[in-house]
Formats: sequence, C-alpha cells, structure tokens
Amino acid sequence: MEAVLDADNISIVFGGLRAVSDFNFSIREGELVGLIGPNGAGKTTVFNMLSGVYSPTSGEINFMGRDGRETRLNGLAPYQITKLGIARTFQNIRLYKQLSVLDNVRIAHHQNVKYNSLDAILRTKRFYTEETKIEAEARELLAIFGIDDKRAELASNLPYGQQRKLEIVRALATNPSLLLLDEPAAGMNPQETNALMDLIAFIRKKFNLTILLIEHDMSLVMGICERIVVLDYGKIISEGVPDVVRKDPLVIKAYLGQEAIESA
Amino acid sequence: SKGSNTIKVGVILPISGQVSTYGIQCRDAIKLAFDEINAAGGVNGKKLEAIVEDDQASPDVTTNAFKKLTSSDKVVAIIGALTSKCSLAIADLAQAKKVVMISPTSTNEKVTLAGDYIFRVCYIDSFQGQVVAKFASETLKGKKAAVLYDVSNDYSVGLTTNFSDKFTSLGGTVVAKESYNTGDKDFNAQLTKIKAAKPDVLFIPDYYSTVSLIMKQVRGQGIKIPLLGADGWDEITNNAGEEALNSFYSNHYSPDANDPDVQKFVTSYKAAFNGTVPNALAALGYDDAYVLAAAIKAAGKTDSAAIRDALVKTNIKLVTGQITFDANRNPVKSAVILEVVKGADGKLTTKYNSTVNP
Amino acid sequence: MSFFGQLAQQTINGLALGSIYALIALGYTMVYGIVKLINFAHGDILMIGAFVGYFVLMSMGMSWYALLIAFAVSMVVCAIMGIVIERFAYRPLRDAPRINALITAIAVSLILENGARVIPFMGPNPREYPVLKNATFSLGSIEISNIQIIVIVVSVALMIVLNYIVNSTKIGKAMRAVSFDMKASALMGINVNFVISFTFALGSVLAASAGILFSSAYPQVEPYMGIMPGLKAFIAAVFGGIGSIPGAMFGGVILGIAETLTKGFISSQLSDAVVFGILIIVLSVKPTGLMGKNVREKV
Amino acid sequence: MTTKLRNFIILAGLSVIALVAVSLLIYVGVIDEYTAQILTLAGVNVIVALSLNLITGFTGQLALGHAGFMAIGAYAAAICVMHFHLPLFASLILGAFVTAIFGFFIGFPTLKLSGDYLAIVTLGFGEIIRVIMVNLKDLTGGAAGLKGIPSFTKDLTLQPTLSFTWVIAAMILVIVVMHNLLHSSVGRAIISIREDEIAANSMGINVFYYKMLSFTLSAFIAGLGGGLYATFFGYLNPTMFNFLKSCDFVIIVVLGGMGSITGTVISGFVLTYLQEFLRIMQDYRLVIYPFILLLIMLFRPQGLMGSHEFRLTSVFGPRAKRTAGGKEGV
Amino acid sequence: MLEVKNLNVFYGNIHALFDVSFKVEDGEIITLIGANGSGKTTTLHSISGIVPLKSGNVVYDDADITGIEPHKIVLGGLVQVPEGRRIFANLTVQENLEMGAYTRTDASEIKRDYDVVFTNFPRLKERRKQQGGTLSGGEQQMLAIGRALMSRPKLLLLDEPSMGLAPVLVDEIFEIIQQINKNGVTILLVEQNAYKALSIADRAYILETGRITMTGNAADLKNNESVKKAYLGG
Ligand SMILES: Nc1ncnc2c1ncn2[C@@H]1O[C@H](COP(=O)(O)OP(=O)(O)OP(=O)(O)O)[C@@H](O)[C@H]1O
Ligand SMILES: Nc1ncnc2c1ncn2[C@@H]1O[C@H](COP(=O)(O)OP(=O)(O)OP(=O)(O)O)[C@@H](O)[C@H]1O
Ligand SMILES: [Mg+2]
Ligand SMILES: [Mg+2]
Repeated sequence: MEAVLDADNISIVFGGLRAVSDFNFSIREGELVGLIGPNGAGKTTVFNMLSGVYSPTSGEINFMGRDGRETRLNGLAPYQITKLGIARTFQNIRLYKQLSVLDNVRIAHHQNVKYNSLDAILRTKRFYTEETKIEAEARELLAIFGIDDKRAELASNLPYGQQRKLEIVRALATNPSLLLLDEPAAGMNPQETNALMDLIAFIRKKFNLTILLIEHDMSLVMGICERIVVLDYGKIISEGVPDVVRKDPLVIKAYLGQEAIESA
Repeated sequence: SKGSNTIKVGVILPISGQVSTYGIQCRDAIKLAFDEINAAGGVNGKKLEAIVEDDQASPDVTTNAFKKLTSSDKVVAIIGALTSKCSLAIADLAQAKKVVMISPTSTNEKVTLAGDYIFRVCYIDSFQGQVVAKFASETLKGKKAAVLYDVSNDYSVGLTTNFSDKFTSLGGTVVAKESYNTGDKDFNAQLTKIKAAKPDVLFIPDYYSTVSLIMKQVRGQGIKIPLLGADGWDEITNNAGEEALNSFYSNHYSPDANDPDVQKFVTSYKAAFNGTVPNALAALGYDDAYVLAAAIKAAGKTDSAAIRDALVKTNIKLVTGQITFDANRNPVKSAVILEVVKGADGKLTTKYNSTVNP
Repeated sequence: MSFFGQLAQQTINGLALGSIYALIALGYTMVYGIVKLINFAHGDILMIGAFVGYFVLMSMGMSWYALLIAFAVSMVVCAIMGIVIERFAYRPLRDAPRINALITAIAVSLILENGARVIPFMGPNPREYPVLKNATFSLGSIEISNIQIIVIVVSVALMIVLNYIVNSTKIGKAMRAVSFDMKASALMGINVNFVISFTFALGSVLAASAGILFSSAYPQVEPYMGIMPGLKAFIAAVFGGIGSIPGAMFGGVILGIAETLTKGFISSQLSDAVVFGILIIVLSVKPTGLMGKNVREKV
Repeated sequence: MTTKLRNFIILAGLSVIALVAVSLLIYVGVIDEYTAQILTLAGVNVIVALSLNLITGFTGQLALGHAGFMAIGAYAAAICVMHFHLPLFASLILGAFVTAIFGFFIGFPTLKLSGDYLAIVTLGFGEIIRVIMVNLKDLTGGAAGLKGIPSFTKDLTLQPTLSFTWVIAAMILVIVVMHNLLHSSVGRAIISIREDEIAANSMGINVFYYKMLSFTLSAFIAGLGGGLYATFFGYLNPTMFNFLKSCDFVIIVVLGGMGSITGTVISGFVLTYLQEFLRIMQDYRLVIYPFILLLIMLFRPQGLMGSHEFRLTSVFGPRAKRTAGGKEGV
Repeated sequence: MLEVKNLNVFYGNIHALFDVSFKVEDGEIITLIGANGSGKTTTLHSISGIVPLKSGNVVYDDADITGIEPHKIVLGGLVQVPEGRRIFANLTVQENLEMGAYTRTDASEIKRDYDVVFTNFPRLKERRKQQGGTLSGGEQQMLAIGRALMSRPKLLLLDEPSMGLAPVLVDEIFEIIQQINKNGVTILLVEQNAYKALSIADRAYILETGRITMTGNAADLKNNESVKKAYLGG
C-alpha cells in the first residue's frame, strides 16, 4: 500500500531551539498511528507543520489526496492543506466560542459548498438546496457524537469534554482523508475516554479515515493505535506496534515511567 | 407670514467649532444692528427678528441649517455663512430656491457666482491679495517675495494665488511658496527653505492664531524681513509678542479711524458687550444687517425678488466704507493697510498705514 | 546656504521635531503595551499638562525655578487625571471587547478637548506660552536652539528610565504580567488595579512633561493642540513597533526627520502622505513595526 | 416554504411602506424639507456605517478611516458627473467601483497586519486621502471644494422627495445584499475569521481572500454612500471627511452593536438626529455628545443590539433562534 | 485551616454551586473530584475571590475572607495554580517565577526558592530565558506549579495539574505534590485523574452538578463501587 503522507527529514527551528529535527515519517491509507512523547517533545509542532500552521525549516512533506494525486505541502497555507484532505483538532481548544455549535460545524463545511456569493445574495434555489444539505450533514455528524441536541448552544457553553468532541466534529466536517487529533481525551475522565475510543474507531470506519493522534492517555493509545511513534527532544526515539514500544527501555525512561508499566 | 408683526431673517454662523470666536462676534454685531433698527421703528412698521443657526463651520451642517431656516422657519433672507466653504455649500441652494443670501465675510470669489440672489459685504480674496501685493511692491519696494500658506484652507490658498499673480505682474518674483496643513505646529522645515531663498517680504495669509506661532519661528530662525498678512490677522496684536513687529496687513476697517460711523459702532458695541473692541468680522456683520434692512425698506415688501432688486441699487455709507455692488454682487470698497507697532503702554497695537482703493 | 548645509539644518530640525514625537510616543506605547488600549486621550492629557504649566508659569513668572515647579505640578495633576480617567472610563470596560475601550478613549478625548474649550478660564482662544529666553547655538551655518536641545535630552533620558522601569523593576514586570493575564496576576498576589492605575499615572506623567516641552518649543496653548502631535506620535509608536519603548523613540525620530526632509526637499504639501507611505511600506515588510517583537502565536 | 414566503412578504411590504409612504409624505409636505433632509442624511450615514460594520463588526478588522473611502466615492461620483458628464446612476456605481479598487489596493498590503496596526494604517490612509483631495486641485477643486454637483433632479419641489427615495432605496438594497451574503456560507466564513483566524484557516477558509472580499465590498458600499452624499449635498470639501467623521461611523456601529445590521440602522438614525438636535446646545454639544457616548459604552457596552438582529418577522410570529449564518431558525 | 460554608455561585442565571461546604485541615491533602462542569474550578475560584459569591462564607486561618480581593488573599498564603496553567506568555520563565514571589521581599530566601523549583523541574532551568508562551503544555504546567511555590504558600489549590502531561510526568507531579505536602503545605487538589488523586489524598469530596454528594476517607472512596463506576473507569 502507498503512503498517504510522507514527511521526509523535516526540521523546524524557533530562534535557537530545534523543536523538531530530522523527523522521518509516513503513514499508510487507513492506518491509525499514535504519536507520543514527553511534554515539549515536539508533537504538536509536527502537527503544526503537517497542517501548514508553521512551515518546516528544512525537509519535505508530501501528501496523497483521495484522488490519488500527490502534492508537496511545504509552503502551502493551512486552508490549502485542508482542501487537500488533512484536518486537525487543536490541543488548546480553538472553537468559535461565541458561535452556535451548529455554526461551528457549518463553517467547516465551507470549502465543499457549491454555491457562490451571487447565489447567496439572490437567494437562488441552489442556495436553499445546498444550505439544507449542509445542515443535514452537520447534524448527522453532531448526532454521531451525541451533541446534536446542543446545536443551538454557544460553543463556549459546552462542558470541556463536549468541546473536545465538537473539535473533532468540526474537523470531520471538512471532509478529510487524514485526520490529526491532538490530545482528544485531555480533560476527560476514564469513562468518557473509553467512549471516545469507540467513537474514533467508528468514524475511522465510517468515513474511511487515516488517523494520526497525539495522546498522553496510555489506555487510549495502547488500546486503539496500530503503530506508535515516540518523539523525544524533537527526535524519534522509538517506533513500532504498541507492545514493542511499551517495552522499549528508552521509551520507559523518557516517557512512560516505571509505574505506568506496572499499572498497565 | 402675513399679518405677523416681525420679519424673520435667518443667520447662519459658526457659533461653535474651530472658528466660533468669529461667529459669535459677528452674530452679536448683527443682533446689535437689528436692535438699533427695531428701536428706531423697525422696517416697514415691522420688527426684524434674527433666527440664528450654528453651522459649526461645517458645510453639511450648514446645509441642514439652511433647510431648517427656509422650510420650517420660513425666513425672508439669509445672512451667512461666515466661512467660504459653508457659503459655497448653500449658495446654489439659495439661488435655486430664490432666497436672498448676503454673506458678511466669505471672501472666496465663487460664492456670489452662484446667481443673482447671492451677495456679500466684504471684498473678495483677489482684491485683498492684490492690495497686499501692491503694498509689498510699491510701498515696501520688495522685489522678491515668499509665501507660507495653509494648503487645506481655501482662504489661504485663494489669497496666495492672487498675491502671487499680482506681485509678479508688478515686476517682482515669488521666490518661495511653501505650504502646511491646518493644525501643523512646526514650520521650521519650510522656513529653512524660505530663508535660503532670501526674500524681501514674507506673506502669511492665515488666521492670527497660526500666524502668531509662525512669526515666532520666523524670527527664531533669524529672518528679519517684513511680514505681510490679510484680514485673518485681525486681533494679532492680542496674540503675539515682539516678533510681530515689522509686519503689515490689510483689513476691512480700523477701529481707531475717526470716521463717525466707525466711532458710533465701536462705542455701542463696547457698551453692549463688556467693552470688547469689535473686530472686522463684527463690523462686516453689522454692515450686512444694515444693508439687508435698507433693501427691505426700499423694496417695501419681503418678496425675495423685490429685495434682490433693491439690493442691487444699494449705495450707503457704513462702518466698512461706502457700499455699492458690482455686476457680480461684490461690494466696491476700499481696504486699509495696518501696521503692527508698539503702543505707548508697551503693548502691541495697530497703526493705520494707508488706504487702497479698488 | 549650500545643499549640504540645508540638509544638515533640516536634519537638525527633524531631530528636534522627532524628539517631541518620540516623547509623546513613549507614553502611548507604554499604555498600549500594558493595557492594549490605544489611549486616544493621550494627546489631550498633553494639552492639560501644557495648560497647567501655563497657569503655573503665568502666576510665578518665567524662571528656571518656576519651570521646575510647572513640571512638577503638571505631572501631579496629569497623573491624578490619568488615574481618574482609568478608574471611571476604562476600568468598567475591562472585560468588554477592545473596540469599546477604544470608543471610550475617543469619547474621553473629545470630552477633554471640548471641555477645555467650554471652560471659561481655558476657552478656545490660543494663548502665547511663556518661554525661556531663546538662545541659539550655531555650528557654522547650522543652528540649534536651547529648547531643541532640552527636548532631545529629556526624551532620551525618559526613554532610558522608562525602559528600565518596565523591563527591570518589579512593578514593571508586574505590568507585563497584568498585560497578559489579569486573573492569573491576581492569583499571584499582584494588585491588578494598582498596577493599571500606576501605568496610567506613568503615561500621564510622560504626557505632562511632553506637554510643557511641546509648548515651549511651539509656544502656544489651545484646547486642540494635542490632536495632531498625538496622532503623529501614535504613528511613530506603531512605526517603531508599538509596545516597544526603544521603538517609540526610534520611530519618533525617524518620523520627524522623514517629515522634515520631505518638506524641505520634496514637497511640503505631500509630507504627510509620504510619511504614511513609509509607514505602510515598513509595516508590510515588518508587520510588527521596526522594533516590535515578532512572536509567532504558539498553536 | 410558507414561513419563507410570509417573511418575504412582511419584509418587502414594510420596505415598500417605508420608502413609498414616507416619500409621499415628503412630497405632499406633511414631512417638511428639513426633516426630510435629516432622514436622508441618516440614510447615507447608515449606508457608510453598514459598510464599516461589515469589515469591523463581522470580519473583526478594526478600520478607522472610512471617511476616506466615503470621500473617494463622493469625489469620484461627482467628477464623473461634472467632468465626464456621465448619467448620475452610472456615476454613483462608478464611484463605488473606484472606491472598491482603492480598497483592494489598500487592503492588499495591510490586511495581513493584525488588529491595531490595521486601525492605524486605515486611519493614516483616511488622512492621506484628504491631503490628496486638497492637492488634486484641477479635479477636486482643492481646499475650496467642488460646488454645484448635480442633484437627483433639477426640479426644486421634487428634490427632497427624490433625494430621500434614492438614498433610502439604496440603503434597503445594501441591507438586503449584506444580510443575504452574511447569512450564507460566505458570511459564515467571514464571521469565523472574526472568531479565530487560525482555526478558520485550518477549517479550509482562505482567510486573506475573505478579508479582502469583505474589505473591498466594504469600500464599495462606503463609496456608494459617498456618491449619494455628494449628489445629495451638492457640495464637497476635503474637510468634510476628517478623522472625526470616521469616528462618527465607528460610533454608529458600536452603538448599534458590532455585527448587527439592524442595530446599525437604528443607531444610524438615532445618532444623526441626536447630532442635529444637539446643535442648539452650541459648544456644549461638543461635550455632551461624547459624554452620552461614554455613558452608553459604560452601561451598554455591547451596543443596542449586541450581535443580535431585530427581526420584524419575529414580531409577527414565532421567534427564530439566533445563529451566525444560514437560514434563519435552527 | 480552610472552611467553606454553603457556597452558592451564579453565572448570570446559571446556578453553578449549591450550598457547597467542606473543610481542609492543616497538613492534609484533600481532593475534590467530579465530572466535567461539575463546578470544581468554580469552587476554587470562589475561594480565591475571583468569582463573587451569591451567599456563603470562606474561612481561612480563622479569618473570614469572603469578598476579599484576590491579591490580598494571596498575602495570607492561600495560593492557586489555575486550570489551564495561565502562564504569563510574554514573560520569560525566570520572570514568571519572579511574579510568583511578587508578595515577598526576602531576596535571599527567594533566591533559595528558585533553586528548589529548578531542582524539582530541571526542564525549567534549561528554559530559564525562554518566553513562557512558547513552552510546551507540560513545561507550562511545571512552570505554573513552580510559580505558585515561589510565594511560599501555606495552602495550595491545584486545579487539574496532571492535565495534558506525559505519564512519566504525571507520576512526577503527584510525587512533587506529596513532597510539597510533606514540607508543610496543605493541599486542595482538583483532579480528573481520580485514581491518582485518591491515591495520594487523605480525604476526598465528590462534586456532582454543583453539589457535594459524597465525602470520606480517600482510601475508602477508592474502593467504593459507585465511585469506581463513575470516576475510575470500571
Ligand atoms: N512558536 C514557538 N516559538 C518558540 N518555541 C516553540 C514554539 N512552538 C513550540 N515551541 C517549542 O517547541 C517545543 C515543542 O513544543 P510542542 O508544543 O510541539 O510540544 P508537545 O510535544 O506537543 O508537548 P505537549 O505534550 O506538552 O503538548 C517546546 O519546547 C516549545 O517550547
Ligand atoms: N464564566 C462562566 N460563564 C457561564 N457559565 C460558566 C462560566 N464558568 C463556568 N460555567 C459553568 O459552570 C459550571 C461549572 O463549571 P466549572 O468550570 O467549575 O466546572 P469544572 O468542574 O471545573 O469542570 P472541568 O472538569 O471541565 O474543568 C459549568 O456548567 C460551566 O459551564
Ligand atoms: Mg502538544
Ligand atoms: Mg475545571
């Protein structure tokens, strides 16, 4: 199988700090990969480079869209990368707090909308059909995550856990083939985390997604990831299936800690 | 308004805003004139009533004021506006509505060109600019002149053009023409340039407040040549120091002239307003009121066309001189040149220098 | 005068003007840096400062001693004014959107300048400002006045003091902490209200001294005198990188020189346009101004 | 569908009544010329304020130089009529286009700047426009201004009526266009920029493109307002478009509520009237007006409407829930 | 040491806390656990004086501190590490720590405390001169705790200190918390990670939609079936 995403030796430097160095990574279609590592290892920074928020100081990123075309991502703006089919969530939630839940999702539909400004101004038939369609799709996604009944609430009024879910819904609404999740379970209790794991598995099937996720909750990472990449000080220190990675002494020392092994 | 015992006259002046001090003196003088006329029996048996609207020296507000006066108050004529830009904003409207409008002080040439209902009682920029140029060239024997003017003020721009044209036609050269914007405080850059051009005279056509600041910087740079100005300098003596010496400006009247009309006006104005000596704008407002009253009296009715016809034939001696109108409804009258001198009490004052006839 | 003579003279003129801009810009930039508010009233506080100085100097007569008193009284009055304005006009809006505070600042600015206009003992008429005897020093054909020298020296000194306060003192660090997160600052034991009042007081003190120096250099006081220099100084602050103290100084001086040279050698009509043009070019190359910190938002 | 039709009828009906009925009242003189003048002026103010609300209230980009755009539109339209003798209608549209072009070229370098930088650049731009108007003497009349700009009609008795009709019709048109655009996917994209630029970008929205779109459209509408202003007053002078004028529009927008079209309409009419009314206070007006403003900011900082819309249709029927975009009602 | 009596808090119309009462004794570690949005943060905020109380009292060190301004409460040694860290992004790591010591004047002691913090969090020492805002999430959390310690608290309120931390760090943080407690600081800990919290705490309170529904010995609660089900994931 071909790689959907291929990061070739990417590095980024902030001031004097080399936050990520020579990161080599690729992910195959349909894979679910976990990216873990100590705080400050550079995981979020990798996401930022993949999604175009920062561009790498060196190295190259290539992405193959659903249409089978390969595109070089270096230098593209985030919105262009989103159009190609990569969507992400944010570690520190960035919802449109003052807008309704439904609007948060509808905004993410924007690039797939098939009417133009003129249709909107003149309120053509196409406008109404499309709008009805968008709303239906948005509500369907919300329903999957069990928050359709909150659609009229302001996003800021949702409890933290539901805000995290809404982040995922919003990312899904851009119709991605590759989904980047940055700590989706942060702030959730074990109960909720379990439910989230099932949800991730469900959407992965339903929307035929490739998923890369960052998470510190080992029950989630070890539970659903097929492959794990471990980052420390911006470098990959270990890579492989969960059972191998969790026993890697380097990983234990840098990340998991002794106790985590015992309790797992 | 038939049967009523008053004749309503609309007055549009800047009672507030940047030039309100001018507007207030002008308004007071107009009211003084109306009171005098009413005390003497009014006009055609009716009393004159001034309805004053504040134009804030802003053209669009002037338009609002004009509509209010003509449509809700139904005045028979308009005295105003004070600044040229405000007068320009309503001149076409007044002409279209056939309402007589007499501006006391708008010196921009285009104001009365709007049509035969528009008059003024002050002389126009071109005349004033020429008067100063003539004085600079003939009396001061200047060969090279410099001008420092406010490019965003039509008054200043107009005077600059007319001064330069006349000065050149009299054989002089304008060696430097520098400008600034309203509100500027630093003129050193322009003055350095002017100084380098070595002029014989420097013409500063602006209002006294800016002029007094410019004068300080002029003398501060060691430029000792005579400074020239126009009617905007009125009151410069209350606002400047020694640096104002050796300067001359043209004006509409001189409060110290021993003309009986002038003395009567100055005395009654002082009596009515806490001893304030009326400035030129007050004198013009006063004359404006008298010109209008005379025309209504001559017309015998308050019909606009009749007033206009009477105005054209105006020929009276007032505070600012003998007033008749030319074909463009501008007054034909003389200007005076005043010199800034130190008085006996050590304070600055003006001295009558000469009269320039049209 | 030779071309180079003129160039040198114009540069000196520009430096003098620019130092005044810099002085005003310092106050702007500091308040902005801490409270993130474009304090439109800054120029008007300058005006109040100038008026207070005027009344002091008129009642005492002009002397070095009187000038010092004038500075002191004017700084105190303006500091109180700054604190009062912050307390009643800005504090209630701390949690409101930024633009509301901006509107309030515009409103306060209008109230101050128009208030000064309608108050009988101030009034709309410009007044002559009492000044020290003008002494001019000349270097060849180039001339510089004592007031210009004072202005340049004072603004450099104030910049250094201010930079020290904000970057190296405890209250300065507290100011920066408050500027980032008021609630967290309170949890650290920082008295947020006090820190902000202090910031305004400091800004107003700067405005007061700028007011007296400004009206010594351009000896006239009137209610609207603060508008144009305020605006120009604000542009200088943005130009140098708003929030940056050396930036304000640098921006002010560059702006003054650019303006003067344009008037001197290109066109006095277009000097403002040229200055804004430069600003736009600089900002499109360096969006945070010449010395503004270019911090990328951590996502 | 039936509520859609009902809403349409209510809105269209009310617009027609507002326009035709009031025009008739002015024509027969029940509403005098002075009142008509103020109403028309308010209409112009509302148009320009709406344009500012588009960029500031909806897109979140603070602009402080809208009087400058208004000036371009006003002068461009006036010059088209007077120098090139184009028909009035064409001149108005052309004036708006010229303004939009300026908007485009100013937006291009500046919309990459963040909040306050944009504010200062637009402020500076507004001032430059004035300087340019003063210096382009041959076209603009310089400091003396442009006089005798042809009005909507030469017929004096019809003038107030027609001015009102033109201006208010244009205002209604602007409202409809803005409302329809903002309640669509494009509008949601624009609003999402206000809420969080980085997130918007990551949701596939070309942030710069939509900022440009909004800014250019805003300039277009402000230019249209300027053109109407020019023909309505018949006289232009650069000092009419100073910083304080820009402030007036900011004030209208904030008072009405940022991101509320109806708020802007209401506050535009209220403030225009208030300013005219306060004229009798003379210089005290200069203190009273900002004081009222201050009080409003202190006691109702979100403005009259917040970011809500006043829905006439909901007065006549069930209330629609508020959303930022899309069809009304969830 | 701390007693909270009948707190009622409203956000506009939303009633967030209903008659919340509890006690923290000198030297204890008390944990407050509850689901998302149950009001844990609100409780801590009302103790620190950041949100106004509708009714109720907060008594600290035998003094009623209800309604006292937040910065004055800190003077008494009641310090909070806020949820979401709230680092001063525009200050360096070092300056952030200085702000923690804002209320103190004992320069030499302060210097010693820097070393204490840097020994606990060597990572921070490396990044001393870096702007707080550019630290990673975990680094910021360390900084937030370090900053609070700089004020030498007597009672430390911790709001979800383990959120977003690597497992090895979570362990570390909990160890540090115990260490701090051993050094004589009383601790009120709010946690999502109920298992860990209950492991180190003496007593616990459970908060459900703004009400205290259960309280007891931490070890007992850890074995309580309903608690297990709701908060311990099985
Ligand atoms: N914009 C930036 N400027 C400077 N340094 C940065 C910036 N963004 C990230 N860094 C640095 O890069 C390193 C990696 O940060 P990153 O956010 O990627 O960590 P992370 O692995 O996601 O950690 P965590 O699990 O705590 O979220 C950190 O040391 C951080 O300080
Ligand atoms: N500023 C606010 N305005 C309105 N409602 C608020 C505000 N802050 C909190 N709430 C509401 O009050 C309730 C309690 O919130 P709180 O933040 O105290 O919960 P929490 O237990 O700390 O949750 P979490 O585990 O997510 O941090 C929630 O329903 C929340 O939505
Ligand atoms: Mg991260
Ligand atoms: Mg919480």
